[in-house]
Amino acid sequence: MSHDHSNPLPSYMKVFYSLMALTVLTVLAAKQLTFPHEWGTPGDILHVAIGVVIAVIKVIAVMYIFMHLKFDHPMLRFFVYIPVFLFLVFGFALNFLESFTYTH
Amino acid sequence: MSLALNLSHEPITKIPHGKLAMWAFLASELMFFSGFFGGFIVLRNTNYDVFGAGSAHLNWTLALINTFILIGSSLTMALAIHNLEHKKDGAFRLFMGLTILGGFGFLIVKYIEYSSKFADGLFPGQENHTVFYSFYFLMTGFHALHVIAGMIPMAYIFFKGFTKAGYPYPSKVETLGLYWHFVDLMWIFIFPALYLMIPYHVAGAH
Amino acid sequence: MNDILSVFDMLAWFPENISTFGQELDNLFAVIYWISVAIFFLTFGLMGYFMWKYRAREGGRGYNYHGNNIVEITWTILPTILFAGIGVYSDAIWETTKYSSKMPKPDVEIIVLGKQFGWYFLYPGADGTFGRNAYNDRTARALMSATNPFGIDENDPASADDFVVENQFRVPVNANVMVRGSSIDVLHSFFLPHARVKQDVVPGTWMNIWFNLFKTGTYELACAELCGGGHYAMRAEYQVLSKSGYDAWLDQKAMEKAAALAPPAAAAPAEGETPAADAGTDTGNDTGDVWSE
Amino acid sequence: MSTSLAHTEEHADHGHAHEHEHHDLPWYRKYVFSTDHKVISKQFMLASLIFLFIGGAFALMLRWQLAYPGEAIPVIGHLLPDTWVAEPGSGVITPEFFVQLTTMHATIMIFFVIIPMAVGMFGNFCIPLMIGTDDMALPRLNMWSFWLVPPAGLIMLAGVFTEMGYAGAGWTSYPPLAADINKEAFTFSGQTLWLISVFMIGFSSIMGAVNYVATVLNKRAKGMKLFDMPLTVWGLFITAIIATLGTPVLAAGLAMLFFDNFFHTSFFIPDHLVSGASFPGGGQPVLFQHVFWFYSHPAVYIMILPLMGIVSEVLATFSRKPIYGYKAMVFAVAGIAFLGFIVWGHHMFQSGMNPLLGTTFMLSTIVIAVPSSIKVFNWLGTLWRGNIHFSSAMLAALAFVSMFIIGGLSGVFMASAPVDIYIHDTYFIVAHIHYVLFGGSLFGIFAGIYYWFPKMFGKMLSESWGRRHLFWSFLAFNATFFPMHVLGIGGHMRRIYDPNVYDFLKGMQGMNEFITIAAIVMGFSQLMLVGNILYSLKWGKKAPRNPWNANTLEWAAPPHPGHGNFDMDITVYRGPYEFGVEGRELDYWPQWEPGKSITVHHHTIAVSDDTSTSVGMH
Ligand code: HEA
Ligand code: HEA
Ligand code: CUA
Ligand SMILES: [Cu+2]
Repeated sequence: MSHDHSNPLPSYMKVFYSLMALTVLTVLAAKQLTFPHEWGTPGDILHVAIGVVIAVIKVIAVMYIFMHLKFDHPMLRFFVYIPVFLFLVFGFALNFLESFTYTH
Repeated sequence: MSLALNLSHEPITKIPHGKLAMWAFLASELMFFSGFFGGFIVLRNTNYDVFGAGSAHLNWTLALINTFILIGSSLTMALAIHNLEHKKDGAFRLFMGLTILGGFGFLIVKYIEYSSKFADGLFPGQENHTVFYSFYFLMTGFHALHVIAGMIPMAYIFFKGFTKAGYPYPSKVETLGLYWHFVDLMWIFIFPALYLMIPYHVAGAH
Repeated sequence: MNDILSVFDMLAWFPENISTFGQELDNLFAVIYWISVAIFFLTFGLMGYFMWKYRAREGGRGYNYHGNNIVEITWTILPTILFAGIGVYSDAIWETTKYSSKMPKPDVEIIVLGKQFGWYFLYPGADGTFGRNAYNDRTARALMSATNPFGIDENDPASADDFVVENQFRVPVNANVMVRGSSIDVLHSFFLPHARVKQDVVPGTWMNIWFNLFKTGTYELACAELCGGGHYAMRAEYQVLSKSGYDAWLDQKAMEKAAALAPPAAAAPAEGETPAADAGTDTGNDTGDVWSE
Repeated sequence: MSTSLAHTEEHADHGHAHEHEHHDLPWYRKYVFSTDHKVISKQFMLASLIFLFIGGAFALMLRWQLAYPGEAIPVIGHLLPDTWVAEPGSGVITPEFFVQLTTMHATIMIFFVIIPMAVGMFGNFCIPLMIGTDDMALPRLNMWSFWLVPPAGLIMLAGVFTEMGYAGAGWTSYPPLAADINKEAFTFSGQTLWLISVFMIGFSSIMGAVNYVATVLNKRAKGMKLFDMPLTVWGLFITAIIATLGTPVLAAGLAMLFFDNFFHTSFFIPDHLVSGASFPGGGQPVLFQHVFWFYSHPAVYIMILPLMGIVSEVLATFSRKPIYGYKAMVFAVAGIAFLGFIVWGHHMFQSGMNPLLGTTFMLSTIVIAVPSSIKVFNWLGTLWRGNIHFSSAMLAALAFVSMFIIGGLSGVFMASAPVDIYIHDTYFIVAHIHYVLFGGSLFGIFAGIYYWFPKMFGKMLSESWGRRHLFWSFLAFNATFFPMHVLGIGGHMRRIYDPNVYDFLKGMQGMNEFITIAAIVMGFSQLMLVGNILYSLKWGKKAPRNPWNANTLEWAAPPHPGHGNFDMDITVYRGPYEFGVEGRELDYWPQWEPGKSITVHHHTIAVSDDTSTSVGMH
């Protein structure tokens, strides 16, 4: 079932190149980018945040272009939004897990 | 008599049944990996050093190669679908073949990676195993299973593509393509989570 | 017949309450109970009445009516208000019983470990402070073993008077008792029915449990989390003693510990030698509890 | 309700017409590996009824031990192998076997009886028929979703051949107990098999659910808008969404637990555990509980929402009245489903979860009672000014409503976290479980069976035996489970082999005995259901096309429809519950019958002259 009249090939290639570039970027960010060492854990959190943001951008590109979410029936987007929402709720609750009572 | 009945009409949403069900299944798959990632978050927070040391030990170059392979095969999959929809059978077969090749390439790299981990005694039950490697084998293992599961119908479609009639159902290939992109998508998260997120002090130590 | 009817007098079945916040818990239960009874009679009454009033009549017809939004909204909002009330009321009690930040300053501290199928209790002894052990020092977890479940570091002088009892423990009356609980194998649950206390103990984490008991006597501790075949028998007894009785017991334990640490020749505390504690509360078989290997 | 008898004959030959088409399929494609949703539905029914009896027998065995500790179980006791009994030949079960019975009882009842019945059986039967289509969107997938169930059941029951017997960590299987911390790696125990089996069931659930979602969205008959769907279909649809999103999380948790159990990884095993086997450590036991309840709380709504739909159906039909507040009912179901995903922590108030989360989960749990209240009040509103016929299905539905109220109210006690401190893991919970799951779900299933049996098998069930079955079940049910509230208030813990170990429980032996006797009565009452079904299959009256004069589309199909379901084109003209419409001779107005109407102040009034007495033949 073809989705629209325009030719998607250029956008496929664009997504492909940007995925490749972002992959390189995420590796570079992890390996080369340094925050002041005295930052300790916050620096690590920044690293994690950068990794996650890049991954999210890549995933959005894959879903919207390769998987046609952008062109298809809007209802299909809910098949992504709802799990993402539930994951956020779940992850939020889990982050409380160890905060209780290993007291010194 | 029942031939006259019009009960099985066009899908109301205009989305083919298989594709709609596949999206629902992918929602389900997202939740499946959400379970793993939820556990990953918790245990990483509580075993910060162990996770860092584990990550640092992994071979991220192999994983990077694998990322490129998967992205490439995602692209070839999209191109294969495009060509099948436009009845270009030759190009369809070419790109489908490349996609399958990508799957194989991914698995071969994975095999190399795994065997060096076995050699280092990191498999569960072996002496150097830690909870990080539990996650490593769990996530990459389930991901690899998904790759294998995707390659079986792809091989079938590929060989069907060589018959006289060609492969007649573009919408089924599109559905399979969704799945294949999802496998790629999961890897996009797994790769930085397992291989790249190394805390400084641990990274420095290695 | 009376036996059967007594089932409906539910509130009478609670075991006697002996803890300070237990009364609040019981009151909250009673409030929800009476609300439920009212709702029960309301809904069942209406249902029974409708069933009787609108039973099928010959040639009768149902009334074609699709509902009314004002009614819907009313019976959405009323329960919401009621529930919000229950929620707010409950939360206040919940915070006093479980929030670590709201727990009172402890008078007595005990460390508890569940095991399949029994309980260990570690007391700080006469000096009132614990030596180095798996609770207060994470690295001491390495010392934990089947014979030293608390991972007590015997080299720490503060550990010298710490003593362990098994399946029997004692607490003073009218004191804030703070229990830090954990487990050495699977999940267990520290359940004091009379004190309205329940808290799962999880291996690898320490739980803060507190209570303040106002009545002396001997009561039971049960395990309320399935932990294997012996779960049902994972029982312990505790005595709530008067302040003097409790101190006497601590003294006795200190002597026993000293005796046990002394060279074997000296270590033979005869039974019955215990200092006279509060009349009759001491069962006298404590020697079996000493854990000293 | 006799108007429809006239249609019996003409349908006999439609049935034939359909059979002819399918003579070419070999028997195993027709009865075993069939892709026909109705056959699959019957397969689910058969498998689940068998499991119901296995699970029930386990319950009665454990009840016996609680009532008469130390006495041999009559008849069965002496057949038990030596490893299960205290002393060879004594017939008294061991504590280990007791907890295994508890575990298997609950697992079977939940994963092999209620879910397959509520979702598998009714989902398969009702969805295509009630939305007026010929089959599921993906029939082949549907077939596989059934054929995972029997092997899963066998794998779980095969636990008995392992050294330690069945799984014995409760149906919640909390690690570290469920990780079998003293077991060698790479060996199978009952628990390992349990994990595999439940994983398979979960997979089957997901396969079924995605199919339902696709079917409901794509295959509704001409003219049927989403808000023209019967509440049964709504319930099943939303259930399918819950199953799609919840089950995989359980699967992830089971996979991790399986790794811990089989490979000795330590996702859930902390590092200073004193046990024979060595684990690398570093895990978090409470993490499993989060993962488990993230599925299993929504799962309790998986087990009740389809039945709520069915009960709405039955109440409307036999009160001869439209459902009171149809849209409110739909929104309530959706609300329950949504809230159901954010309350899982109420099972973990005492688990060592951060108490701050306890507050959050308490509030969300209390909120979830609101949509449930809406449903209850709307059911009562449906009875109001009806013309109530007390058929078996109706009695079962009324039992559902009343028992769900009691079960729901006991849920509100536990929702209040401080109250839960005392009653958590006591028989109060067991009472709640059975009021919602037996009094609710199972009675809902009975209602569905009594209601749709004529369409499923083309035969009428015996009404008098149906009433007898429901009367005895209802009575014995309450006698069994109501006193459990009192046991719970007395402090009686769950999953204990012998309460007499505790002094504070000594006074409750009499009640335990009473409960057991009632449970035995209840168990044997179920034979009336089975007898009724078997008898009616052979000797029952032939069913007419629309025996209850109902409105929904399945009644447009011939009794015992063949492959393809319908013998006429289906177009939907109105909502599913138009009973007692003014300006019509009949007190019902099927969805597929043409005709015009207007709505005046919440009433429907027929305006065309179409008041013919025909029941759907055009
Ligand atoms: C079909 C299954 C089902 C259903 C529908 C429910 C419904 C509810 N459940 Fe239940 N629950 C279980 C199955 C179910 N449960 C099981 C199996 C367990 C045990 C698991 C285990 O540990 O093994 C459990 C355990 C359980 C617990 C954990 C207890 C513990 O372990 O300590 C809690 C705590 O909050 C709870 C709460 C609720 C609530 C608030 C509802 C609500 O949805 C109920 C809402 C209904 C009503 C409130 C009644 C009707 C309303 C009215 C008549 C209106 C008027 C009422 C008022 C204004 C109050 N349940
Ligand atoms: C839908 C779910 C469902 C159903 C229908 C039932 C049905 C019954 N349950 Fe179940 N039960 C649960 C779900 C269910 N249960 C769950 C989830 C738990 C929690 C488990 C846990 O703690 O992990 C539980 C726990 C549980 C306990 C607590 C165990 C414990 O904590 O130690 C008890 C104790 O009395 C009990 C009893 C019964 C009885 C007597 C029945 C009766 O209704 C059964 C009646 C019998 C039948 C319907 C079958 C008819 C059988 C025959 C006629 C055969 C007779 C012949 C022979 C005996 C050979 N159940
Ligand atoms: Cu320890 Cu149950
Ligand atoms: Cu729940």
